[in-house]
Amino acid sequence: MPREMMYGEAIATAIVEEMKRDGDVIFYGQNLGMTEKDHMVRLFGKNRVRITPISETAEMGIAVGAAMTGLRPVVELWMSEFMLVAMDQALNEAPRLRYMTGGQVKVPLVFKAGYGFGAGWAGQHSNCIYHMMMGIPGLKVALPSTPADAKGLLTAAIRDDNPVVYLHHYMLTLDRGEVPDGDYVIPFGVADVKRAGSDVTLVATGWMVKKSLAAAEVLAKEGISVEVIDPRTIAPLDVQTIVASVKKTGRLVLVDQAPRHASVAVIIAGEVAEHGFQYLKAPVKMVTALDTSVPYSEPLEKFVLPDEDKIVRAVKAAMARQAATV
Amino acid sequence: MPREMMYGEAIATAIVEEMKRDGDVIFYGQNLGMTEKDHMVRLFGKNRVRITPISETAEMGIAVGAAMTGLRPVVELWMSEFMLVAMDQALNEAPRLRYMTGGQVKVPLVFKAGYGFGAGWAGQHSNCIYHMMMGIPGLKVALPSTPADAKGLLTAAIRDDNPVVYLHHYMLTLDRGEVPDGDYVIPFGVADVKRAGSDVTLVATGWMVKKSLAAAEVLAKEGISVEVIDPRTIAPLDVQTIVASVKKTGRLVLVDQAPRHASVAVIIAGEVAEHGFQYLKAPVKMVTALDTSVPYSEPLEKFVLPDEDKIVRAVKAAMARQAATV
Amino acid sequence: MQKKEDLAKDRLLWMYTQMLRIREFEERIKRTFVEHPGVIRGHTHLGDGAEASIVGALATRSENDLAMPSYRCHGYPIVLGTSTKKMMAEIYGRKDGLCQGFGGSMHLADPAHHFPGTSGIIGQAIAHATGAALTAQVKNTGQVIYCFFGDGSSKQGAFYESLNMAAVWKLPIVYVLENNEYQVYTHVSLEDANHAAGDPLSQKAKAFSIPGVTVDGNDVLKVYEEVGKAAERARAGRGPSLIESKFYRFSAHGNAITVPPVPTQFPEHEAIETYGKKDEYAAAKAKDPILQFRTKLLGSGVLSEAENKRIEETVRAEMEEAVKFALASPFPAPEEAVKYVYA
Amino acid sequence: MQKKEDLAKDRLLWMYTQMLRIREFEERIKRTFVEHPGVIRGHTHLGDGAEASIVGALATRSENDLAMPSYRCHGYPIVLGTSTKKMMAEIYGRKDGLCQGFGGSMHLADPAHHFPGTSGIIGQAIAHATGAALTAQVKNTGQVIYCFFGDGSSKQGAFYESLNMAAVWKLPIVYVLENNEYQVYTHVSLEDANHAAGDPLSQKAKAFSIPGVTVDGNDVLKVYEEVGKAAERARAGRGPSLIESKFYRFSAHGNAITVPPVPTQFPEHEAIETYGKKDEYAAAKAKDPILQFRTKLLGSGVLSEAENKRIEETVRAEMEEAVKFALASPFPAPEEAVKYVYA
Ligand SMILES: Cc1ncc(C[n+]2csc(CCOP(=O)(O)OP(=O)(O)O)c2C)c(N)n1
Ligand SMILES: Cc1ncc(C[n+]2csc(CCOP(=O)(O)OP(=O)(O)O)c2C)c(N)n1
Ligand SMILES: [Mg+2]
Ligand SMILES: [Mg+2]
Repeated sequence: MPREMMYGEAIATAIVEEMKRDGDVIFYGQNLGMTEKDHMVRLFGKNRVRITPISETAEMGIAVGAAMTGLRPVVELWMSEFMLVAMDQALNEAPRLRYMTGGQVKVPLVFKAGYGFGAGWAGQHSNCIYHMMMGIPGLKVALPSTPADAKGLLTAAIRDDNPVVYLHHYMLTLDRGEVPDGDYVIPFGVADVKRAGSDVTLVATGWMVKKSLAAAEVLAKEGISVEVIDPRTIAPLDVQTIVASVKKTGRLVLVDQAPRHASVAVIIAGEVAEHGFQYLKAPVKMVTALDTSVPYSEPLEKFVLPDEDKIVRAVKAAMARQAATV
Repeated sequence: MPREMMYGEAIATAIVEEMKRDGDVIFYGQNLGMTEKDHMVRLFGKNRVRITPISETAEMGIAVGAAMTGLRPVVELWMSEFMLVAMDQALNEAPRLRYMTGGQVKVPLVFKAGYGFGAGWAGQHSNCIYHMMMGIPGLKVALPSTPADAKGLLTAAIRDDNPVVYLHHYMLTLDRGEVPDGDYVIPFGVADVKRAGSDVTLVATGWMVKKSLAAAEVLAKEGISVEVIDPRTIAPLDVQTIVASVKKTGRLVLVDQAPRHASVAVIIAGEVAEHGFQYLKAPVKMVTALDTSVPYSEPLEKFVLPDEDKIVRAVKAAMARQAATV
Repeated sequence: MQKKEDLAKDRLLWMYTQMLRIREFEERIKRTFVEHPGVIRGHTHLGDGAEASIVGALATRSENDLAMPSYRCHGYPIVLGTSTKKMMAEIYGRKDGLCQGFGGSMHLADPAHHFPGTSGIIGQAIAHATGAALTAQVKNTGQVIYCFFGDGSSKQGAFYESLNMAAVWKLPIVYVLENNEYQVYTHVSLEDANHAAGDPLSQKAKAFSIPGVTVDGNDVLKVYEEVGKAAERARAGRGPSLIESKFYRFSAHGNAITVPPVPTQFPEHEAIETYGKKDEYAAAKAKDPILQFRTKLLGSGVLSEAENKRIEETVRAEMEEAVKFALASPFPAPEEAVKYVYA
Repeated sequence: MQKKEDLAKDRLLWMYTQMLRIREFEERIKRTFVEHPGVIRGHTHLGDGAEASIVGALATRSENDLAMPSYRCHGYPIVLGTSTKKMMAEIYGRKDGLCQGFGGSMHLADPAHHFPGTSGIIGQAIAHATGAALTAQVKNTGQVIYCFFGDGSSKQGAFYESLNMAAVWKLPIVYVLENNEYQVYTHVSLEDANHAAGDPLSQKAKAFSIPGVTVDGNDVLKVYEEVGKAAERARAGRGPSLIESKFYRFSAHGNAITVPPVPTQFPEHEAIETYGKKDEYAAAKAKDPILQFRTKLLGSGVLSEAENKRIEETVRAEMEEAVKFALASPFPAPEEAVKYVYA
């Protein structure tokens, strides 16, 4: 029986359930489990739930070493940008060790962090840096947009025998949605059609899925039928589902919270230019953040980030464009 | 009068000339200027040429602080992957400080590193990680492919008032070419047509330019005229020149040493899907590294990386594809 | 630099006034969350409790010395002479803000007043400050850099790497480790090996063979004395020192982290909220550095009750003006957002 | 663990033999660059000079303890029981290599022999080893982790962050700082604040309030003794120690870095090539740990000249076999390259 949950709650639930299921799963990070009163400490004890100093390199590197030797660490990193001080561990250690050892070790771990703090967190805390984790063979990356996806993808991440970066969107933390009960696992690399439509394909992740669905609602009233697809994981990236949708609609709009060249949008556009070109009736259209850091003040921030209006306008522009004449 | 130089020599020359020109330029890094006998130390003294410990975070962070307060540091980082232990300084400090302070500071510095060690350096030293530095507003990134470009782009980088990541390709170090004498500055964001052609546009950077030119030579003999474009800087990225070429040729092949989703190739493909769609007669084609880390053994490494043959085959495939019928 | 015993009345009152200014500024910020909910966005960190440490340290400055703290950065520019109006306007996200609304609380900057800028990423600004000290050395400017960071931040690799390089190069910098016992919710005993073993955090200096001293950060004159020695050492070309300044953060780490439109505010201090240690908090409050300094100045006759009242009123009026100024300042035009990306 | 005075003849000869095996293995690698140019690609780092330090440390192991060194990693698995044939084949890039040709010299791994793998990125494997110690603690396996890294690597943030966490959590790990005086071309005096001040590098332990000891890394029994104490301490749940083991690297940092097809080879040691200090190099050679141990064993009658010759010959034959095996092994099939990306 599905249960309504907040996105944040779904994440916490997945961790608790997996820690109950598998004694090798441990959970640590900064400002976690300070006292015996802490919920997780009460459930699993201070051996498996640990507090760490502000030492991301050690936190992440220790996870790699622990994973190589038999644990399944879930590391709470809070904000994805904090990983930048230790990016080597995520990109050049965890995903490469199995390969370099000719398959002798596995590195099952989850680096969990929030991202996309579009609420006045300014230049160093609000960015979307997921593009850095793409194209790193050996690494998987999940970007859930709903409570159900949050739960199902985190469960899959913890059970995965490979390193996974699990990024949950700050702005969705309090959103509610139904989450299937029990063992709910969403396979990586399977995009989800969040809304079916026939005129145009719209692809987005995280918070942008919510904004895209809102835009689709507006557009529906104007007679434009939008199919909204959420890849859910960007590594692996389900290009096939997107191309199949483009085959149907002939039009593609991509929405992304990151600046253009740091976006998943531009990567999907590139893939479709190779694998879905023949289905396109009009140029691909991208709605990304502007090419600036994220400013503090509200009107500046709003100007920089994609929103419902910008999405609506982009879809209309894509609809207006004639088929390429070649 | 142009002078023939090796790529590595051109880089060294640019640093020396700029240090002579501007007393605020300093140069430091690991294993530099150990003794008074060192060429650079003799020229500029130990105040401006310094050796550092293996402390990339401090090395790069010190450069940021020094740049904020009036110096123009050039930091020798040797191999681009070493930056991963300190990526925050390159991506979340240097390029954001000007913006966050409302334009009150500037951060003129160069992070210089080799990359693409495709010669048995295996899993952690051979990767191309330049995609991480794209989409970071405030940051510029240069990838020279010839001695002349190496000199002109480094000179521009040192004179630039913004942080620049300057990545030179290891495999090109000993390549010779003519370098214009004197004050030779190549503006950022201006792609270079390395070979003019009319049937297909081929875009590549670094070592892949060399391989693409070799492939173009082979293809020319078979009657296929290839235009080879080198963006030279990937931030800013000169999409216009590429689109203009596609307008002429109608076909686009992209070559990149990185795995697909870490490539500049896929980003250019995405841009062309938006801005050059109407000119394309066939799907874009990408030749990138396979989705693996770089293996040690030669036959494995060869299998993974793009080469002349693979490029030739891709161009032929692009030529064979019919125009999209829409 | 004068000995602490020789500080003139003016100077002592200046120090006292700066401490009050910091406290009042932070009080006004905190009240903003109640009086004008939603005006302050993101994450804001206050320096109440740190007044003696900040003022004692910066009172040892020579004219061109720089201060480079962390994201908890309101106190320092106040002492350096930055306009509190512009600071308030920045934190309110306004056009007349110090950074025109681009930075906010965590990223105040005022290079014209020897305050080049800060970072919100732990430990990274320690390297920036070290770089500023490199500039001072390379250009032989005679400047000393004052670098401030927290107990928690001293566990970030950047701290260690920077201090080693500063020591090898004998850079003119003073590292002030502000040990306020907490990093967010975490008490220092849970994450620092020195503390866990009963040693002072200043012992980390041994890893760099530089002087390491622990000082009572609630005593503005003691801070003045120890930081002063370190600054003189630095200026004389003898390299960096590490000063552990011990005091207590009086407010919670920062305002509550909530997704808009949920209104945000300052929670209780973590000692109470997380650990239930009301006594610890009360004991710390009893050592309030401002109270202590006021008592001392009143006792020694440097300050009269009347003068104290006058100073308090002036400070209060200044910050009232700052709030008014900030509220009256317009928001930046949205299109401005694309400025300042490149120089 | 036995006291060093109580080590039986067998055990002493085992230690001596391991030292010879390491030396001979590295000699064969080095000769490969001359005898079979092009066979070894990329960058290869040798452990000659480190034999006493490696063997003295690992001789204190209990059966399931792990060794986790850096990229200069040939010596350790030799002691742990890894096949030198497979090691050689790996460095030759062959299918029968330890990692099937995927890793090469810098990334040897043999988890079945308590050698989980290495990293080529400075300092990062210190964190991995600390993580392995976390596994040992969480699972209560009784294991001790032996973590090895260089003098240069002790300036990377990962070192500091890892030791602090290991100290706070009292993890079962011994940190062996192999001070061979150089990081590539750089003498330790140019980049280490402790050394520059005339202090031992083991003083860094004070930053974590853990034991810090400096030992003569050319004396296998002294290393055995100090590392042994640290291992016992770790196993007893009393946390990590830092042992600075001082010895000298006899070969250059690694083979020359050249773009193919320029043939690569081992240059002269940096002491000579960069600093012109032939005397320093000769003095270090005179303290050759193998010579010293041999002299001691011969002197005390544990080893006879005849026995020595026999051991030397066995070792030589073993490494000759290894080279033959490696040369005879086929290259991996190109298509194999897509294996092992994901588990
Ligand atoms: C690399 C990084 N990790 C984590 C954080 C989140 N964070 C912000 S402030 C803070 C606590 C800092 O504590 P301390 O250094 O003691 O300074 P204080 O807040 O007490 O002044 C943390 C963990 C961050 N900003 N950067
Ligand atoms: C982060 C990083 N920076 C730089 C390097 C290049 N590098 C490889 S080995 C080495 C020297 C290491 O010296 P040390 O730790 O003393 O070990 P040794 O080589 O003497 O055994 C350096 C700088 C690297 N691999 N990783
Ligand atoms: Mg603190
Ligand atoms: Mg060394």
